[in-house]
Amino acid sequence: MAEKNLSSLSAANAVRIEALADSIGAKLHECYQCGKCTAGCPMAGSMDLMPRQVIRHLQLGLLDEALHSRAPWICATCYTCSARCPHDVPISELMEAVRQQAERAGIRPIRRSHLFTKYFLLPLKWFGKNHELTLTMFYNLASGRVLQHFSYLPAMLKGSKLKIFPARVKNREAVRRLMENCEREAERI
Amino acid sequence: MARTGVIICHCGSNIASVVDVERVALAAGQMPGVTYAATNKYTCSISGQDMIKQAIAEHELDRLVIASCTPRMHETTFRKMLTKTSINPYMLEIANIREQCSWVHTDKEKATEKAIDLVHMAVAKVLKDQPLFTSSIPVHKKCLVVGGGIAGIQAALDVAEAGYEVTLVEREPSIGGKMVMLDKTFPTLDCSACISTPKMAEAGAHPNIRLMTSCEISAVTGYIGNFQVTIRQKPRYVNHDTCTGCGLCEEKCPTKVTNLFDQSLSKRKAIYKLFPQAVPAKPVIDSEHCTMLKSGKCGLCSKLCPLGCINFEDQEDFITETFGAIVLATGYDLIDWAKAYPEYGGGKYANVISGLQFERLVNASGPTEGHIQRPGDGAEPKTVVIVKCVGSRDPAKAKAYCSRACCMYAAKHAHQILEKIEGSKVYVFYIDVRTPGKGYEEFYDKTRADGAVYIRGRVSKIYEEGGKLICKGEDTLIGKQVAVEADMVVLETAMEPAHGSTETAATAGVSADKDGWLTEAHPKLRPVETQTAGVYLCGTAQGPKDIPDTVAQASAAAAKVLGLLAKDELETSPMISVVDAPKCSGCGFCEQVCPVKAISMVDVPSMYNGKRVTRTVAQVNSGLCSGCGACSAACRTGCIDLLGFTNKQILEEVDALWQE
Amino acid sequence: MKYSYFPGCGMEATGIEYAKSLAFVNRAIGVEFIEIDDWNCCGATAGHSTSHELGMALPARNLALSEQQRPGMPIVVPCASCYSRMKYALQAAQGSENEKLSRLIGMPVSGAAEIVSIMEAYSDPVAAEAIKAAIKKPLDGLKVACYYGCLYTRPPKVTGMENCEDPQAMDELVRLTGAACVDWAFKTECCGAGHHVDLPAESKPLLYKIYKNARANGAQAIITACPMCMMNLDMRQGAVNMAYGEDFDLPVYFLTELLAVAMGAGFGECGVATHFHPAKKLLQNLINNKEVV
Amino acid sequence: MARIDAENWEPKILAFCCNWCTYTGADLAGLNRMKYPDNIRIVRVPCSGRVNPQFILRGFQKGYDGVLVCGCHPGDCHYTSGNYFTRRRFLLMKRLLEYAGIETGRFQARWISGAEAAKFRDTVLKVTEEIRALGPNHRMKEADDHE
Repeated sequence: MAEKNLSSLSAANAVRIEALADSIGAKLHECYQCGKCTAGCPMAGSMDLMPRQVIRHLQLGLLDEALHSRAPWICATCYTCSARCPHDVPISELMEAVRQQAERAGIRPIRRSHLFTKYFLLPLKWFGKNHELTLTMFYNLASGRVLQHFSYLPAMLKGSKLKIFPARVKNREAVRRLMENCEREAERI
Repeated sequence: MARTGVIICHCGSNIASVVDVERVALAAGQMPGVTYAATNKYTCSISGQDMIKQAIAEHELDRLVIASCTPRMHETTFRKMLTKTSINPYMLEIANIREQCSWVHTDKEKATEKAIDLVHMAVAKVLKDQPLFTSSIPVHKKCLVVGGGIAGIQAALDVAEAGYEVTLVEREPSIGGKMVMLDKTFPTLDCSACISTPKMAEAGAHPNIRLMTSCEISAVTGYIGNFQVTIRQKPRYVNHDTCTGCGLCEEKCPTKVTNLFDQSLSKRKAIYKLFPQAVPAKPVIDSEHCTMLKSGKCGLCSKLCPLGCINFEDQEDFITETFGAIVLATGYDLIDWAKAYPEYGGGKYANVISGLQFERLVNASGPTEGHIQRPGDGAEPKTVVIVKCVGSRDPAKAKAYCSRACCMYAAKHAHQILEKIEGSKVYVFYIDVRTPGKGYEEFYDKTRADGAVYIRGRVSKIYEEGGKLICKGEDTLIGKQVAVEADMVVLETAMEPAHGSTETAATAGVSADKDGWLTEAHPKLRPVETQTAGVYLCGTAQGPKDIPDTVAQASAAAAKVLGLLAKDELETSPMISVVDAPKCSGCGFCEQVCPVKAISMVDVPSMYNGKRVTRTVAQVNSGLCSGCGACSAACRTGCIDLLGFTNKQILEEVDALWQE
Repeated sequence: MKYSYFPGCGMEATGIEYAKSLAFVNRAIGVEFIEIDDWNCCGATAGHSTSHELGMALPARNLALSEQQRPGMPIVVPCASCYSRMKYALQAAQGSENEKLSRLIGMPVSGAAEIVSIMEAYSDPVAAEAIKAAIKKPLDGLKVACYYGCLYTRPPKVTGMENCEDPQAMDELVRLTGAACVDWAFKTECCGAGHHVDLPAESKPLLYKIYKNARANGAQAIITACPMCMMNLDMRQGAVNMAYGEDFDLPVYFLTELLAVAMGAGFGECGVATHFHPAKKLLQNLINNKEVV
Repeated sequence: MARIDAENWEPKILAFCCNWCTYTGADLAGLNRMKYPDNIRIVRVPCSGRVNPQFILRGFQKGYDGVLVCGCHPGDCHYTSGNYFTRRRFLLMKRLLEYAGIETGRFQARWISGAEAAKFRDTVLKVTEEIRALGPNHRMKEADDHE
């Protein structure tokens, strides 16, 4: 593994990390690396960097390593880490912020997670509400897992748990505008 | 013929329910030398004691055996009781038939037999007892404090304030020690000089304190309450009685010398005050560098001094005084890291400095007037690396122990750099961060908030490349190698005992551990006492510590001194070793094994074949002997014995048993 | 009691049993939930993992609508995920982000209304008293594990939960039915519902551990108050049994289903009949046995 | 004291216990009402370093079947260094006894602190059994005038 020259990191890097932390009110220096976040994380077993290490990379200015990590994508945002942190570092929120930044930079260490989010928001933008059938269809096709969850279909239909036709918001225009506003706002940062 | 009285205690039913006390008394009555034997329900009670007193008078007893609970319980009670009778308090033996018999055995027959045996042993021993008398030694109400750092100053002030005379000996030309070199103190960041110089001045002006600077102790004899101490006054070449400290000599002196007070970061003159606020505020001449003293040329100071205080003929002087108590506050030095760490440049990079050098750099009265500048070129460093545990926790290269104060002053250094140099970056390489003190963890938190980047891992190598100091380490938290290009590196080096401190302590009979830190009498319960009664220690002489702990320990030592000086006389135990001088061969084994240095070999006049000769024999200092008996067991001629536990007494005990 | 009601998308689909049973209970105890007109999806995890703004703005629009339609009325949110998003949005609206939020959603939002969960709404003393009074078929003899999951409890700074490691509100409501609640260690552990589509393999161990602890502590069933948790715990129990070679048989009930059954609702009426993991038999046996005795 | 014959033979053990640790530990065993065999007789000494080799030899001479020397744990000596001398002396003593043909098991040293009542009890139990196994000490005992 290549040595990390901490002195050669660009100032822009530090600014980006600071902005990232500031956006959720996190103070990175407050983390003293006790590891309690990792210890309680239900998903840590599947992560490449432990939650603690994601923060550590940010503390050191190693933003690229954090952005390329799978960990923020695997994070289930269960907030166990945040709730137990002795220094009140919002770790879950930090993971999310890293994931958002990676997403904007086109870095998608777990494509399926990216697709899920993408196709979750698709019916939302169209109808103002979630529509599981739309989501599942698009997701299954894009991820190549065409038959995922297929076996549950009969039971779902029987219990009318799956709507063939999506529920819609009356003022769909308002929701679409809202979502576009948010996209613009996020890009500004 | 001895007239022994034997009392068998029932201790209610504690003894009597298991041991047939009447049978024991009956058996005791038959033992040789026993005049009187009886039982008593509660021997330690007032009525029990009265009964004994009565028996002593009635039967003209001259010694006593009490079979009861452990002697650790009531030996003192019964000895006290005997002072009111015709029997010497030391003509008493106690047979432990409760804790070591009735309470641990259930078979009544066997327990009774054992009790008879134990009484038999005590009777055999008491027959060899001799009257012993406590003696008292006067206490000389004066205290010597060795070392004029903050520990010594604090101890001296506390003792002086209580009304006793103190002599404060310091080998440097001024008191103040390491604390006056420091800039600010953690975690409160108050200025070190601002809080220590008033204490120095107070010590300098206190009517009960006699300051002896440029002095060292060269010999200590005597014992608690009566130490004769020889103090060597090094030549100062300046008459401090007449000198006003005007400073003209220092100003005009043409010889410039490396200033060690500034950690070699500046120059001073050959006639100099240690630092501006020195106490006493008078100069001395550095004989190693003064051209007049070296080659007889110059003498400018002498010509200029308006009061004629310069005396190039000054000689060292020895002063002997008596003190009742001694406090050792000899302090610490920093290790010579350059020798131990060639991988950090071994001293060849001017911009790799020690923590104490940094203190001088950041100190407003230091060589740069408080501007943090690289010693190499005077430039302001923008990126600074601080390396902790340099020499500490490193048994392979230097010291195995933790130096305790470094974590905190490293945080302070980081804070000061970030505060004073705008846009600066500070990286602190550490192994652990230890902040056990009031407000310490909070200070560490604040330093990280200031922007200090803490990296867990030791620096492996520091080298210069392109004007930068490249520091290579691992961030063990992410498991990757890291490198920082620094403008300056501060090494937080380990403390070690001040040079010469173990020798000084040995002079006073105090030992040191393998690292040279002075050994306290007990690590938990007697932290400021030493194995030599009347000698106390405090501050970093005992081990690495920070200022609050040092000052607390100094006051603790002072409290111990005051407890001693408040007494007019000390009673000494009579159960000490005695030498049968005519039998002594002078081999000196006893002297080697004595843990308190109470035995010395002395020459005595003697006659051999009608001729006058001088013989070397052992002599016991009754003020020092603690009565362990190691000497007696080591003596090959059997001439040294322990009163109260003589060879004869113990052998009688051994012989007494299981005799038909 | 009247509440402004944000059902969330789940209540119209996979959480249909929740909606049915909730309606039954509300009728029985005289509590009224008035649906926010024209509400939209809160965005769930996808919203806030896309951007902070989207995560806040989607639920904020619902807040604003409720404020407009029924000013000051507390808003009840039956889904944990929606509840969390609404609480986040509420905090943002009350703080420095108010102006930004109003701009993003194109209408004013003040953050004046309270957000409550079903547990909070039913724990209200009047409601709790009414529930007690409405119990017709007590469920004593049943031992259940109350599962709160993540988002009702954490982060406590947002949820306001006092004891986020061992919450009690659901347990107390369940005890009103006569059922016993086991003390177990996984009541607030994550079930991984958010990843059940994209990372099903990675989130399977989470479910396994929850079932295992519930069973080890003697639970016969798991109670939840969240349609996301329900779907995950109920739908995937079979898959977990297959993957781990286990035979977990832990029917999962919505809190409202349990209340409704205890109040005499029919299994079809309140939704118990249409679970993935058979849920009817346990309750049916319990009630039948009692009637025999 | 009952006459000792081969059948009723009970080992006789002499113990030198330092005043600061083992003697205190033995007292604590009593205070805690622990039970141990009555074969032991304790001689109190200020320090295990006080125990002269002569005392041990005299014990065997007088017919003791075993001798035990007990003191503070190394490093805990009330007088700093006394028990270090004991330790060294103990090794020499063992060799001397071996040379004299005495089973070395008859002479033992133990470090027992003032808090280790249970260790004291266990030591007495164990040592008593070990000496019992070795049988009576005939070798070094002075010739009995009575027989």
